[in-house]
Amino acid sequence: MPSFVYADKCDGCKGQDKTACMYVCPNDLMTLDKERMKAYNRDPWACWECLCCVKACPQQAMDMRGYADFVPMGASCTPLRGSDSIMWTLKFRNGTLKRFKFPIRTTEEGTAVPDGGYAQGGDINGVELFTEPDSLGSPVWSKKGV
Amino acid sequence: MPSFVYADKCDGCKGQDKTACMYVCPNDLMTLDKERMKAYNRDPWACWECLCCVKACPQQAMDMRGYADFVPMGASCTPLRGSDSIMWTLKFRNGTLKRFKFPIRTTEEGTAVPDGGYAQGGDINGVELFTEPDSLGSPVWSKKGV
Amino acid sequence: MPMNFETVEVTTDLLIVGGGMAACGAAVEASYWAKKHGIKVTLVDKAAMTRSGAVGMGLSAINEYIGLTEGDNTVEDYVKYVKYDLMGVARDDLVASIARHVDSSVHLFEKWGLPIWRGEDGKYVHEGRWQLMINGESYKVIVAEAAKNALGAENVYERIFITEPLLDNGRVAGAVGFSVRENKYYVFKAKAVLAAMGGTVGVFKPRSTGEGMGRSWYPPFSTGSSTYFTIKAGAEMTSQEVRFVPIRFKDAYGPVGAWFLLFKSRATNAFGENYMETHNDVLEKYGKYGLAKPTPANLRNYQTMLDLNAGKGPVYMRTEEAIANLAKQYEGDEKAFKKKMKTLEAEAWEDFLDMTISQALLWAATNVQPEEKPSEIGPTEPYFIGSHSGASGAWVSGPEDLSAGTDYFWGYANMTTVPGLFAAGDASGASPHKFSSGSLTEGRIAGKSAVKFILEHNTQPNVDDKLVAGLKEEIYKPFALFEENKGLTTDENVNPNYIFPKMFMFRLQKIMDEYVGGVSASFSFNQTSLDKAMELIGYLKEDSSKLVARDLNELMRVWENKHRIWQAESHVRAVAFREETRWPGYYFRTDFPEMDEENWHCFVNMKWDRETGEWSVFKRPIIDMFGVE
Amino acid sequence: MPMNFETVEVTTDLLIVGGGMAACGAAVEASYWAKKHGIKVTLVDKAAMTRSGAVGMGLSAINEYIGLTEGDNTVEDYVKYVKYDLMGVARDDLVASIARHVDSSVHLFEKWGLPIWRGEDGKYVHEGRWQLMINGESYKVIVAEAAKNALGAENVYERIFITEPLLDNGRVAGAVGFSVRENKYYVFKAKAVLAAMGGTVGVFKPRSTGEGMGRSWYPPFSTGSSTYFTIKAGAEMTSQEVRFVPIRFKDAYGPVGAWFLLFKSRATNAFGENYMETHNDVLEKYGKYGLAKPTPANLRNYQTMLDLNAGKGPVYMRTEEAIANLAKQYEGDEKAFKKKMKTLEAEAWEDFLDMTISQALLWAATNVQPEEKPSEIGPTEPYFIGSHSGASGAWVSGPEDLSAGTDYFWGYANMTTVPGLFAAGDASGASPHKFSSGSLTEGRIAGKSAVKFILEHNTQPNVDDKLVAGLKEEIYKPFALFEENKGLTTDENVNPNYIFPKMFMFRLQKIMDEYVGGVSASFSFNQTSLDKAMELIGYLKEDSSKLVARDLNELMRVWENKHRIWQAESHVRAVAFREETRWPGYYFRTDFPEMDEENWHCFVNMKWDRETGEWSVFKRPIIDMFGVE
Ligand SMILES: Cc1cc2c(cc1C)N(S(=O)(=O)O)[C@@H]1C(=O)NC(=O)N=C1N2C[C@H](O)[C@H](O)[C@H](O)COP(=O)(O)OP(=O)(O)OC[C@H]1O[C@@H](n2cnc3c(N)ncnc32)[C@H](O)[C@@H]1O
Ligand SMILES: Cc1cc2c(cc1C)N(S(=O)(=O)O)[C@@H]1C(=O)NC(=O)N=C1N2C[C@H](O)[C@H](O)[C@H](O)COP(=O)(O)OP(=O)(O)OC[C@H]1O[C@@H](n2cnc3c(N)ncnc32)[C@H](O)[C@@H]1O
Ligand SMILES: Nc1ncnc2c1ncn2[C@@H]1O[C@H](COP(=O)(O)O)[C@@H](O)[C@H]1O
Ligand SMILES: Nc1ncnc2c1ncn2[C@@H]1O[C@H](COP(=O)(O)O)[C@@H](O)[C@H]1O
Ligand SMILES: Nc1ncnc2c1ncn2[C@@H]1O[C@H](COP(=O)(O)O)[C@@H](O)[C@H]1O
Ligand code: SF4
Ligand code: SF4
Ligand code: SF4
Ligand code: SF4
Ligand code: NA
Repeated sequence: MPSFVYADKCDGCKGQDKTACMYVCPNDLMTLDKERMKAYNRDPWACWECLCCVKACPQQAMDMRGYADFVPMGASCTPLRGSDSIMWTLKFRNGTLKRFKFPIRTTEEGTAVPDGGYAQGGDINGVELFTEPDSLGSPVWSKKGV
Repeated sequence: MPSFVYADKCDGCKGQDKTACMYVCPNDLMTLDKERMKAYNRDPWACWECLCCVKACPQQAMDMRGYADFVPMGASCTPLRGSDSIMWTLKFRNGTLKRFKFPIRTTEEGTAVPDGGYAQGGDINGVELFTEPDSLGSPVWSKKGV
Repeated sequence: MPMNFETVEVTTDLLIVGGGMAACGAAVEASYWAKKHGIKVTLVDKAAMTRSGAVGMGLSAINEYIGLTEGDNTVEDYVKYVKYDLMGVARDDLVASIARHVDSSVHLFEKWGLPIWRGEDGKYVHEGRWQLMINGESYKVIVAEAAKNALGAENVYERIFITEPLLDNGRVAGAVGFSVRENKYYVFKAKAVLAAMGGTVGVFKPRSTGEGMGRSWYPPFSTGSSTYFTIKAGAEMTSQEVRFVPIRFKDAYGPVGAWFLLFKSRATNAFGENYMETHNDVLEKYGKYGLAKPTPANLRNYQTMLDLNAGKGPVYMRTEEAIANLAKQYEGDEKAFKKKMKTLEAEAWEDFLDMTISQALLWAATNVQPEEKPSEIGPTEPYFIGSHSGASGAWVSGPEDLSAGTDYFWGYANMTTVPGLFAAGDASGASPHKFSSGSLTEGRIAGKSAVKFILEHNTQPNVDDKLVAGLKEEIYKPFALFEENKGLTTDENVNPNYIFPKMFMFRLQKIMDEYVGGVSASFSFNQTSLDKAMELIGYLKEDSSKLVARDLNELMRVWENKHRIWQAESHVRAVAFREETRWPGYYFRTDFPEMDEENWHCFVNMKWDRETGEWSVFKRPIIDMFGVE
Repeated sequence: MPMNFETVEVTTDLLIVGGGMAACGAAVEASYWAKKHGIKVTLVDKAAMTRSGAVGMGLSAINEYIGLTEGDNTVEDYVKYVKYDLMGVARDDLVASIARHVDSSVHLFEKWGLPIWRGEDGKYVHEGRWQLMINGESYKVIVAEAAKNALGAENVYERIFITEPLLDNGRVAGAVGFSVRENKYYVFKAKAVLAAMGGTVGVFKPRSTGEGMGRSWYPPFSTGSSTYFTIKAGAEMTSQEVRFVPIRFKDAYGPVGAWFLLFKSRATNAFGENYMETHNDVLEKYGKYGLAKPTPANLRNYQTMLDLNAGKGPVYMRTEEAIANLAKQYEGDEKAFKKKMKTLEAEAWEDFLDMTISQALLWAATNVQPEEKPSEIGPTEPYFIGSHSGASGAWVSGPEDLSAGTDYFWGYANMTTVPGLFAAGDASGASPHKFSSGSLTEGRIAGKSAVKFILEHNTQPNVDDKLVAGLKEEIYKPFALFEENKGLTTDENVNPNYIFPKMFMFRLQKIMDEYVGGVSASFSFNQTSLDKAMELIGYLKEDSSKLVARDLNELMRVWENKHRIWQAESHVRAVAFREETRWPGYYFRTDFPEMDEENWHCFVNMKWDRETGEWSVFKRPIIDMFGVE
């Protein structure tokens, strides 16, 4: 890993203004070659291998290959991220295969409500934050004697 | 250092088969871009900064700039190699200038005679090399008692 | 590059710079108070909030949770833990301020959708005393969603790299930056600004040399903007000497916390010795800090380094032993045993897959199964991060109820010494061990406090147009310089008249590595080497005017380096000032190898004067506020 | 890349592989005997002889000159110096064999046109006891000219990279390689072959990270071909554990010899202490070697490293003090003083300009004038070089008059254990301190000896056509692999199915650096770390089948790495076998930290079996041949 793009699978996110991989990369690495309508990682040396791009790609056109300068070849570690869970497929250098599935969120995409349903209130001059004390479940602590 | 080529001065050695810089580089770095008829250093990370190329360039089209990853900018160190001596011009970061001239050879180019004028002889089974003992000025040493 | 850049002006009340944990906390909190008081909140991030910052990849644990309601711990317990972990140097008020609210934020995370592990008893599963286990792959996605929902999409500016603060007569007035996607120069005018641009990576030479350089522990996109922004605004800084060197799984930097705390693993050296036992004696030298439980992070490092420096490495995390121990209780019951082993295996892999995917790949690539054989661990290179076990950042005011009447209070919680400029998360100093949850919480505190400041200073500061125009020219100068000079040589990569940001970064990293105690100097230095560092950093700063870029992405790299070098310089100045070795394991001053409690039980603070360009470095007292000594 | 490559066959009697100092010596000498006996000599060099090899940039000193005629020293004196410098481990016969002829070669250099400094008395100016000062900018140009004049241009093949030896039933039969300029595969068939392809650089991670990686002390184009070629031919190797770590001016690796010996400079640490004095006591542990004068090079390093490891660096060459001392005698006479200062200044700069130009630039770039301020020195990364203060290379026969009747003789001076395969210069082992003059001289000895071998085995060996065709396919496979796979991904730089030679080299360097005692491991290791190294080198060797290239230059980089990794592996096997620390300062085995004269006063030799692919590592005795104990 750095991330890479399979040439046959990438459709350049159908020529949209922002591709999914470009949109998401926290280090601004994924780039769309507009002539070929294919994306690529423009600076593998700066890639953190967070796989945000791989997880976001709607075509599963991306994967990672271990940093060539210290990771032995032949293994892979590929995510498939759904709306509530992620599935990982690990291939070992020696061929061993492992699969893991983990939950990723308990609410529907887009539905995170800032107050989390806790009672809002308080005073701009007080110590309580807007969901407190409800979200804390107890009064806000202060220095003894205050 | 690495070496570089001034675009306006390089004439691609007038389109000869081998350019002087290409001919000489011990690490095979200097390359002629045949379309532009200009040479360039194809892999600055592999350049030893021996300046063999710079010294060889008939157009004085080459120079070096300190390795960008540890040499502060603004200084230069430029050779001008003649047939019997070399002149160095050093410019310090703070502007100080120094010039040095050193001899490089005492004979005419091309005239190095293998035997150096020493008497040749000897026996393929003996210990003397072909110019010995003359070039040594004394008999060849051997183990005591041999 | 086309050379015309449109200027876009945005006028707001509160400007949140950054879109990470602290910024999201501020966005959620400030939006509430802003709506209530008719105030406008704008957020600007260089990346896309959904995955920006240190939590972008995910996390497998929440590292600050007090358990106040559960009655597990008190705020004072946490203050004590943190202060002792930092060898006595932390702000009681700031640590307490975050600790008293942090559980509230964690409860919000859960409501927003973050899966926090719960045991069969319904209680949170603790990794350690303060740490909760989570399924954190989408941690940042969820947090950013709440923040955006609070702000409204129209108030969020993404892919804009902020370069410089704007000031009006010593009060903050906004910030400028550039889009990394369009030819647009942005001028944000604001009544208050929150700096929350994270920590600094890449100051020191990394352990890896080639492509793998991106595999820093903390993200390569944490590039010192918080430090630069606050220093350049004229803010007083604190604890710039407190770098953080984490112990991590070797090469891919997978986390060790779960192994030490949850799996109760030991680490042993090449000779099978447990360095935490064999070097137990050295802890005594550090008085009450050395004897604290858990041992302060730097002293744990120190114990490891003693072995490594003696050539007793590699040091291994004994994963195979730990898993065997945990599964032992099910021996005899083959089915239960198998099930337990399966669970432990999944937990072990998830720990990496949630936050350091490369470590999982490295295991697969070297045929490592943690239940079968141990894996190597070791210290990384140094990082600057005020939110984890480092402490560098801006010197901020405590909250009124805790700090009033002391030198730690000047009116607004989390305000820096520059009126209107706030800091949180990695950007604020002397309040370590905030982690993700604490950073978000501190953002909330700062966000609320900034709204209060605005209400009490409700005028738009003046911004000098000429200055704004000058900054624009400065921002894009690397394009102009490249265009002017590129024709000089036949290969644009080697040119005596300019330097690319990549090489500039290598130059900085080499200086810091060799003279300021990076990996190849075994984290050691002395005054002579620091003087040499300052000489070379001086040249490098001069040469920063020759940085060039060929596209907007490279322009960002230029500015990252212009920011990063200030973190480097302030660090050198701070370690030079503190004439003792208080945090062996983070760094060693070989000319002052001992801890000197009498003279140096204090903060080292510093300030860069905007008028004169001069630095001053000075001491600030450590106040015991809650009887935690 | 077009995929058709012409096969060019060259049949000769003696094939000299390499065009450096040893090869040029062989060319000059062998041509004479060859002409006399009707034999054909062919030379093949990967570069252009006029500047190829380690002397291409020039040199400022000739480091082996005995002064036999002058009566300055005896051959035994040199044997003693060399053997003690290598802590007792060197071949008396080989060192003497070179020493007795070397003055003759130096005299030839002077006739060919090399300016050797002479004093007012007409005598050579000595840098030290064995070292002569020269104006050596064109040293290699001159030597190569003599060699070419001897050979005849038609017998010289330049720009052909030799990849593999050819054998016929255990006897050498030639070599194959490829042109780096044309699509031509070369098959050289010969009755005898001299391996003289220099030393090995780039096995260990360099100190520099970015562009400056090319600035190795020894040239980056010394890439282990000698080692690979001789091992693969089945030759017994010796002293593969004896790496060389020179002390050099920091970063640009300027030489220190002239400063220590000619200018009589001291070196002091950050605290002003002279480590050669303060650490004088450690020398006693090393018996007669430790007490030898000069102190063996590795022990000088060790003294420096003791300071550096204790955080007492930087260490400075006190150039300003040395120059002041030298000029002192002229004080009072202002004119003479000024003149002396001018001369000293020019000498100081020429020392760098003749052989390490980058160091001169670095001085200028940091405003250093050596008469004004000291400059930093320190150990480089490890190198493999049989001709300098290292000793790795092929195990060769001594000359009959010195070695007959001992285990050190098997018929032909400088022949390896493979019939017909000779080695000289960096390629031959256990005869260090040859330097430029000794390497050329050893080439002469080997050249003459090879002609003798040919005369006594005057049949052309058989070469299997199918094997030759297979080697051709193997050579160009990296092109094919690239073409087959490049389309898989959108960027050819990241592809799971292949690896580029640059990344491959980084991978090797990191393994060696961390587990086999490179810079970041402070030159230390132990059996556990060596085992890890072997595991990782094993993976890397497997992955070498996935190396790809895009042009002929990159194909050369592929093959350089395929060669280099054998130097790495043989080194690991040798240091693992020798269970002691004999050369502290070159490396430290932390599990066997002491010198063990009783068990390890011997050579460590090794062999790779062509049939089975198995390695054997074993001891060979050190014979005292001339009463030099
Ligand atoms: C990377 C990482 C981090 C952690 C861990 C492991 C790993 C591998 N561990 S473990 O070690 O213990 O394993 C933790 C853990 O498990 N649990 C935990 O709670 N916290 C952990 N952290 C620490 C937390 O992540 C950290 O404390 C917080 O994220 C800090 O928050 P904040 O201070 O907001 O920083 P940020 O990185 O999240 O956000 C920075 C934002 O600024 C933006 N930005 C930066 N520069 C900018 C500029 N010039 N202009 C505009 N925007 C600009 C960024 O895009 C980002 O939005
Ligand atoms: C680089 C360097 C070297 C020295 C020094 C400083 C510096 C900075 N110092 S100081 O330290 O003390 O400062 C010395 C000094 O001052 N005085 C001295 O006498 N010697 C010094 N050396 C040592 C000598 O140079 C050295 O001992 C000899 O050159 C060794 O001779 P030889 O073993 O022939 O190696 P070579 O590098 O010269 O030649 C190698 C040749 O092989 C070719 N080649 C390599 N691989 C090949 C392949 N696969 N196929 C075909 N050809 C293929 C090369 O092109 C070259 O022609
Ligand atoms: N050996 C240890 N003892 C106590 N706490 C630890 C240990 N290792 C890690 N931690 C803590 O566990 C959490 C995660 O650790 P890490 O993975 O090292 O970031 C942080 O709160 C650390 O301070
Ligand atoms: N990192 C820094 N530390 C201290 N002073 C600085 C730094 N960078 C710039 N300066 C000074 O700040 C002023 C403006 O610098 P600059 O912003 O680099 O043009 C000048 O006086 C510089 O010398
Ligand atoms: N301090 C020293 N004492 C004795 N000989 C040295 C010293 N330093 C270098 N030399 C020798 O001087 C020559 C050139 O040294 P160097 O520049 O280190 O390669 C070699 O023969 C070295 O062995
Ligand atoms: S997200 Fe996937 S399909 Fe879209 S441009 Fe990127 S790689 Fe191509
Ligand atoms: S893995 Fe992460 S850093 Fe690398 S390109 Fe993808 S999103 Fe960017
Ligand atoms: S030698 Fe000079 S003129 Fe000739 S191609 Fe090279 S740079 Fe150009
Ligand atoms: S300086 Fe030397 S290595 Fe670099 S390009 Fe020129 S000749 Fe080649
Ligand atoms: Na490095």
